[in-house]
Amino acid sequence: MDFVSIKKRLLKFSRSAWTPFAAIPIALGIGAIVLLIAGYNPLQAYAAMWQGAFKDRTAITEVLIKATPLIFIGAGLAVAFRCSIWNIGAEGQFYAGAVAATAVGIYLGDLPRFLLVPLVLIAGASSGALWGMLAAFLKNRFGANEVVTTIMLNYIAIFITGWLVTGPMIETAGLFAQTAKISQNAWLWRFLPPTRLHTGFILAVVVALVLYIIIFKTSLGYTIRAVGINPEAARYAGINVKRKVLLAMAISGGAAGLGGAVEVAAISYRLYQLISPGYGFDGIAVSLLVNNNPLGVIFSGILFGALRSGAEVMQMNAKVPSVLVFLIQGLVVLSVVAFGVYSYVSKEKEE
Amino acid sequence: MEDSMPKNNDPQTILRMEEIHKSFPGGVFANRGVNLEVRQGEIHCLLGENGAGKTVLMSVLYGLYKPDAGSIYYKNEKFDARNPKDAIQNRIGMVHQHFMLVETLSVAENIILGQYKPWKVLNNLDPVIKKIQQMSKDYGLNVDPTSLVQDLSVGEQQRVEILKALYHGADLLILDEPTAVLTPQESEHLLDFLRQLADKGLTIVFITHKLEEVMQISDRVTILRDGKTIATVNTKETNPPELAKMMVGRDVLMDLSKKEKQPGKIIFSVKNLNVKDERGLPAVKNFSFEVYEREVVGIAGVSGNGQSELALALAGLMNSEFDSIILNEISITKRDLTRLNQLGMAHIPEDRQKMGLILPFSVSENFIAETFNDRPFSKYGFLQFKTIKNYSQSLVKKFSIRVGDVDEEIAHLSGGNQQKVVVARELDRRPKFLLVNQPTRGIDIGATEFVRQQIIAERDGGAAILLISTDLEEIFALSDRILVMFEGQVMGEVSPNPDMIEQVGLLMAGKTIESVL
Amino acid sequence: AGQPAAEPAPAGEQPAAAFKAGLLAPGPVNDGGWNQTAYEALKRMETDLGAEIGYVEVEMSPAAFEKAFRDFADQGYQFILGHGNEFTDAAVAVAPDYPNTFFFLSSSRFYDPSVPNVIGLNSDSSQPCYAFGYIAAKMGTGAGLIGGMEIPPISESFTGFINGAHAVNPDFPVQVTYLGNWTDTASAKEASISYIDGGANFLLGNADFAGNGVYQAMLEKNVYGFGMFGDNTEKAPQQILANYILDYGAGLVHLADAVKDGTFKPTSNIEFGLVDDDVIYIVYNEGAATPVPQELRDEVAALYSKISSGEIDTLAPVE
Amino acid sequence: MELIPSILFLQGILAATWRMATPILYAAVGEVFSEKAGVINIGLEGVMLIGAFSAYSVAFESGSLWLGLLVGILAGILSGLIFAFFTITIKANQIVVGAAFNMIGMGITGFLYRSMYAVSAVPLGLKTFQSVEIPFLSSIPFFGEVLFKHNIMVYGTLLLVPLATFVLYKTAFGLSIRAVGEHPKAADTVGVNVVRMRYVSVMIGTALAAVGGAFLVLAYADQFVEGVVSGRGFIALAVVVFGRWKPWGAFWSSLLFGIFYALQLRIQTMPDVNIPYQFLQALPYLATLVVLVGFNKRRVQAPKTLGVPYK
Ligand SMILES: Nc1ncnc2c1ncn2[C@@H]1O[C@H](COP(=O)(O)OP(=O)(O)OP(=O)(O)O)[C@@H](O)[C@H]1O
Ligand SMILES: Nc1ncnc2c1ncn2[C@@H]1O[C@H](COP(=O)(O)OP(=O)(O)OP(=O)(O)O)[C@@H](O)[C@H]1O
Ligand SMILES: [Mg+2]
Ligand SMILES: [Mg+2]
Repeated sequence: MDFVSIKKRLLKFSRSAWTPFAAIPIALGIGAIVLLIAGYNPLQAYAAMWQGAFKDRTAITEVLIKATPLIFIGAGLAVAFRCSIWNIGAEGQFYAGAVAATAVGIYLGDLPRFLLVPLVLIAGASSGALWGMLAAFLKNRFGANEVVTTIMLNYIAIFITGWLVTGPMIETAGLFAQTAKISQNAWLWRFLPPTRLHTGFILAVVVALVLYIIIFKTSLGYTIRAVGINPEAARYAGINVKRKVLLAMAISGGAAGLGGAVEVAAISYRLYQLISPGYGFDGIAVSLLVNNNPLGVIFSGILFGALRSGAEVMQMNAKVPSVLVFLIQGLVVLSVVAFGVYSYVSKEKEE
Repeated sequence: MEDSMPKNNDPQTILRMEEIHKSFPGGVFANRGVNLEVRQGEIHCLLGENGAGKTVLMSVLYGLYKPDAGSIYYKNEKFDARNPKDAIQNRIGMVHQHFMLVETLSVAENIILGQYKPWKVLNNLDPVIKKIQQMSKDYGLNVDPTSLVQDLSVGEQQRVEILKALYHGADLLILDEPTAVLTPQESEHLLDFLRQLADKGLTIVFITHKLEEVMQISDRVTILRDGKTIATVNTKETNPPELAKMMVGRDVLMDLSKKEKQPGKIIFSVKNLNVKDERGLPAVKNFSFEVYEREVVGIAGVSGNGQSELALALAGLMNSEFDSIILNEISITKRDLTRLNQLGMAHIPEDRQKMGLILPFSVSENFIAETFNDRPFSKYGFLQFKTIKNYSQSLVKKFSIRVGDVDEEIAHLSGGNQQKVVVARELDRRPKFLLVNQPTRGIDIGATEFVRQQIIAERDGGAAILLISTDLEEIFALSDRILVMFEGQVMGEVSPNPDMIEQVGLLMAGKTIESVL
Repeated sequence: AGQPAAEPAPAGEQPAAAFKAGLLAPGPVNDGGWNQTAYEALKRMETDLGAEIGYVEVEMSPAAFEKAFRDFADQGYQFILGHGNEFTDAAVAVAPDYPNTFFFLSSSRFYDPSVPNVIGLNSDSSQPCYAFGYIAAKMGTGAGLIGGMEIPPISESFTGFINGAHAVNPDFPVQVTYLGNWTDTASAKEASISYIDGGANFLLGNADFAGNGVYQAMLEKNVYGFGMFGDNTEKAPQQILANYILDYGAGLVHLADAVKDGTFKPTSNIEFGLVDDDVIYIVYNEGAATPVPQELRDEVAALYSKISSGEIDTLAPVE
Repeated sequence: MELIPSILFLQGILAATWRMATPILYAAVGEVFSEKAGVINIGLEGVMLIGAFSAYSVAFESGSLWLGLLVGILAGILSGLIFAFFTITIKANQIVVGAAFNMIGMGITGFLYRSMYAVSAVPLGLKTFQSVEIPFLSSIPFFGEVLFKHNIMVYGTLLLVPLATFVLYKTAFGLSIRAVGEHPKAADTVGVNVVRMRYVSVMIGTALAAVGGAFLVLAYADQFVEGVVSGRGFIALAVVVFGRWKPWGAFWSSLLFGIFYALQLRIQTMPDVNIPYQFLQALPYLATLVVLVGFNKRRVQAPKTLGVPYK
């Protein structure tokens, strides 16, 4: 590959990756108007938000920690969406992963670390993958629309988790609706003490990278994209469409499940009823924001992590309700969309 | 020749389009100063290669596109349709190249769509249905207004389109390649019908690639090339070679030189193939045939008689039952069907956009649609972009496909060039057995000529070829033997002797071979 | 109109470093229930102690908890309340880094001498609810208990209620419904109606926001009920017989005062019960259509001392 | 179980079924319009929240439920306008915009609720729409309770569904909507304004979603709380598919959902049932899955251009 084409590619990539960032000011601007109307000082609010996300090394690592589950989920969803499967079920798949990881982390707790950590992660990934494949199976076998089935499976996964932590898996003391802590041998390494930054974040980045390569550089990814664009043509080309649907959902669910496992093994160390505050739904936006590009997901995941992280400090110090962050997230998505269309139009004109 | 165009306010002139310019974002100049003059009551053919700008010109007239420049006079007044509604209200009807029918609605619903204010209650469609039935009788169109469009054959849908235009009230009727999807009989019928309409005073603009049709039906012809008017001529004063030359800008070889058939061994044979269509009804019944080395077997038939199902079944894309299928002395089982590709079969599908191509993919990604998993295009599961690009560039050159860069999205190519990509990809695999379905449907003569030459070259190179086409001219031009298909069955075999055309037509209509010969 | 943006806490005669108290709430602080209780307690520290206060409705993910604790502690907060047992792990992880900060945990019985600055605070809702159950069984035909999710502060209050009711009549019909969330007022109301259809005429909701649906059902179907965690009389003025007031503020202000003065030296976790009659108490609604009769109030008062002395175990396992 | 209690049990469930189905049904019928025209709006949950909040705050401030409902509808229409602008005019991916709407709905209603109804304010309850007992009919045993003792917004669904069916299948407008979702170009060529049809359909969809949200605060519980919609927007999406993109289909599917929801709440009230409550709660969702799979033999296709921008 010659230098010019490398440069062109880099330019193209950075353009697509930075679009969300370019759109942030618009979203913040609209947010500021809402803040003003409600009687807050937007500058103060945003200053607090910035502080919360970036004031020092710890704050930044916390952003990365928050971004971790979003990157896992978003990168997986990018694969499903590329295959034109509208997986709204990452939330449930995340739960499935967290549950399996916890079970392994507790019940196989005596295993040595070098065995247990991989086992926990594999358990999470495969459990999430299975939960995702269930929807794919229903789609393939019965033609059941995945938007519906994945929504239903979300609820079911959450209820099963609720049952497990109030029933069979409740901690031995039996006091609270939570499981016992997983064995220390299952904990992921926090490599930058005293911060909590853990290997799970690295893993998320690696997963995003690998999924990027799979989607855009391998023949497997070629088939997944082909199925997503034109299943008829893909079938004609000898691609087994149903198998790809199953595979894409397995990858998507697997990544979400891995996210759940990492959340347990690196952060919470045990399972609660509500282990996810809606990561699965945020993940949809995280992926679509960067046009379902798994590499871009790293950026958009961090963006959302920073917004969330900052919002809490904004509430602490500027007394602005943190729910506002949902509004800002939504506005970011809309302005990215508008921005994307704008830059597309201007690009067309250039040519 | 442009000088010969009648000047202003000729009472005979119903439509005049002057210096029409229309471009699209991305630098496509579809119309670059087109002039067209149509006289009251004539049948006026518009002729031109793919992408010459015919459809765009008519779309401008019909209010679908706004021209960049130019003026239109219709019935001696400046005319400027902002949308199709304007056109319809001014009694312009258009039958579009791709059917504009909503399949899930009934015929009557399609016909009245857009005719009323939104709040109009359509509780009782009986009067509409009656009127359609009456019209359908008057025009001899035989259309049932209550059936759903999705249950109609292509020919019937075509009639619905025409009826729709007439129902809306048309003084000027535009038909964009209406015969591209019709059988010879249907085409014949349509042409007769249009003649009758014209005799009643209707003005018709007729777009086609088929020169015989032009000669047969039109009063005058306007030829477009590259978005410009080349000429308008009286049909009586011209001939097909001249028309072809004006279209393409060079002489066109109209007949194919084909070497004598040199029969070899059997390459492909099928015994008692049965296929059910999507609704579960038998579409192909006990179909048996064999194709020899260096031979083209043509399957003629009216569309909808099981040809699509036959092709899909053989390509392993549709479930089927059979006693035996043998390719190159290998007996194929049901499971193997999907692997036929690897065993030496190539398939040019009937609908390139639906099956042959993945539209948002690039040209080069489309070239590897079937071989993406094989070396050298893929190593250890990784695509080898450099190899793929080189390979694509060589194919583009070899098959003279007009495209700037092989990384360009294939959607940006013209229909003819898209078809060339499919043909190039399939032929480059040097297939033992080539299954070709409607290879030249809707592409211009230049491209048609090229594709047909390639098929013949492949035959001469030793391949066995099964050609399915509803275009009898094509069947006769290419085939060494002809099988006629009717309602899923073989009605008989005939040789491609031009004297046999009538018999083939009768077989296609369901007559038995005994009664025909 | 919104609250004024962050203004410095009324400094007054505060010492150089203002006393700061922070709250991690697991849900919106205006929920009219659990979270609001804590928020009001925080406000009390502001008014009574001149504390500088801050709160955060923390994202319900364990990842967020530790960060929120640290954000407060880093800013010099000496008193931080994690309002729920789910904050325990995070508090324990953070506490050793901030020896001068006290981390309090609601609905927790945590005490561990090795992390002496993490203290569980349990306000025993089962005790007032025991009294409610007792009243219901005396006055009613059956009771329905509607909870958000099955977590100890909820289930313990229900256990108390059932024990109280069964103390009067072991066959008194009383059942528990969980909604599975804290927001679905409509389902809460529908669950209440189910109980009423089934013959119950007492309702108790413990579901934060969703609890509003239970009050709504009392009002509409005219059945008895109780208010939880505060004075909810206005939501069903004729129907609510009594409110359980959790004046968390009263309890916390004490503690905070001690923390502020540096005199807080805990040796165990802290339990609030009926015995702390400024923190947990019951207020009868005199305006109810059928107020609780005086004899019954006397009986209930008698229960208080038995509960406080431990003679009655309000948390005894049900069946 | 004895006969009488079991009839009462059934009666209670059936009466609750319709109530529980109502908010979902409003949203689902609206979404039928939107999807028929080719636009899928997964932001229903957010729009319902916006409808609920604006209806509540106006009803609360003005004291008029009807005014609240009206403003709720207007807010829904405005949301639809914005949604349509992004998905139809800008041609953005409909799923992205829908996801954004869910966030915006959650954020803006939560934020405004905090700002406007600060902690420990005055009583925030409304006087909700009361049950209207239909004379005579409401005293029929069993059926009276099940069918004739509901509030006006529940009865409204009886008007809504036939009306929606009529509009979709018996008017030129409905014909255009159906055409626009199947084959917009065809509609375009006969003079149907595709963009306008899609805008209107989307706005009908969001207006009705807002009604569904408003129902929760004006006619069920008596005040807005954050997240009050509690997933009903997502259920409505499922109901549309399940009801095969038809108003009556949506009607029966939401009733089916309602009945399982009512059933699980009732079973929880029953003594001697020791099923973990989470399983009962999963019942409606499981049932939807099972029915979807079991009864989906005759596949009904979604509108052909669902999710695809025109041109
Ligand atoms: N909507 C469009 N956007 C961009 N380019 C277009 C569009 N429609 C047509 N074109 C381009 O305009 C040119 C003329 O197209 P047009 O459809 O008029 O050709 P045509 O003469 O009808 O060809 P054919 O015989 O294949 O139907 C082509 O190059 C085509 O690619
Ligand atoms: N919006 C568009 N942008 C770019 N290219 C377009 C656009 N719309 C149409 N085209 C291209 O314009 C060409 C003209 O369209 P048209 O349908 O007339 O194709 P065609 O050349 O006539 O082929 P066919 O014979 O298959 O109809 C096609 O190649 C199509 O891919
Ligand atoms: Mg054309
Ligand atoms: Mg064409």
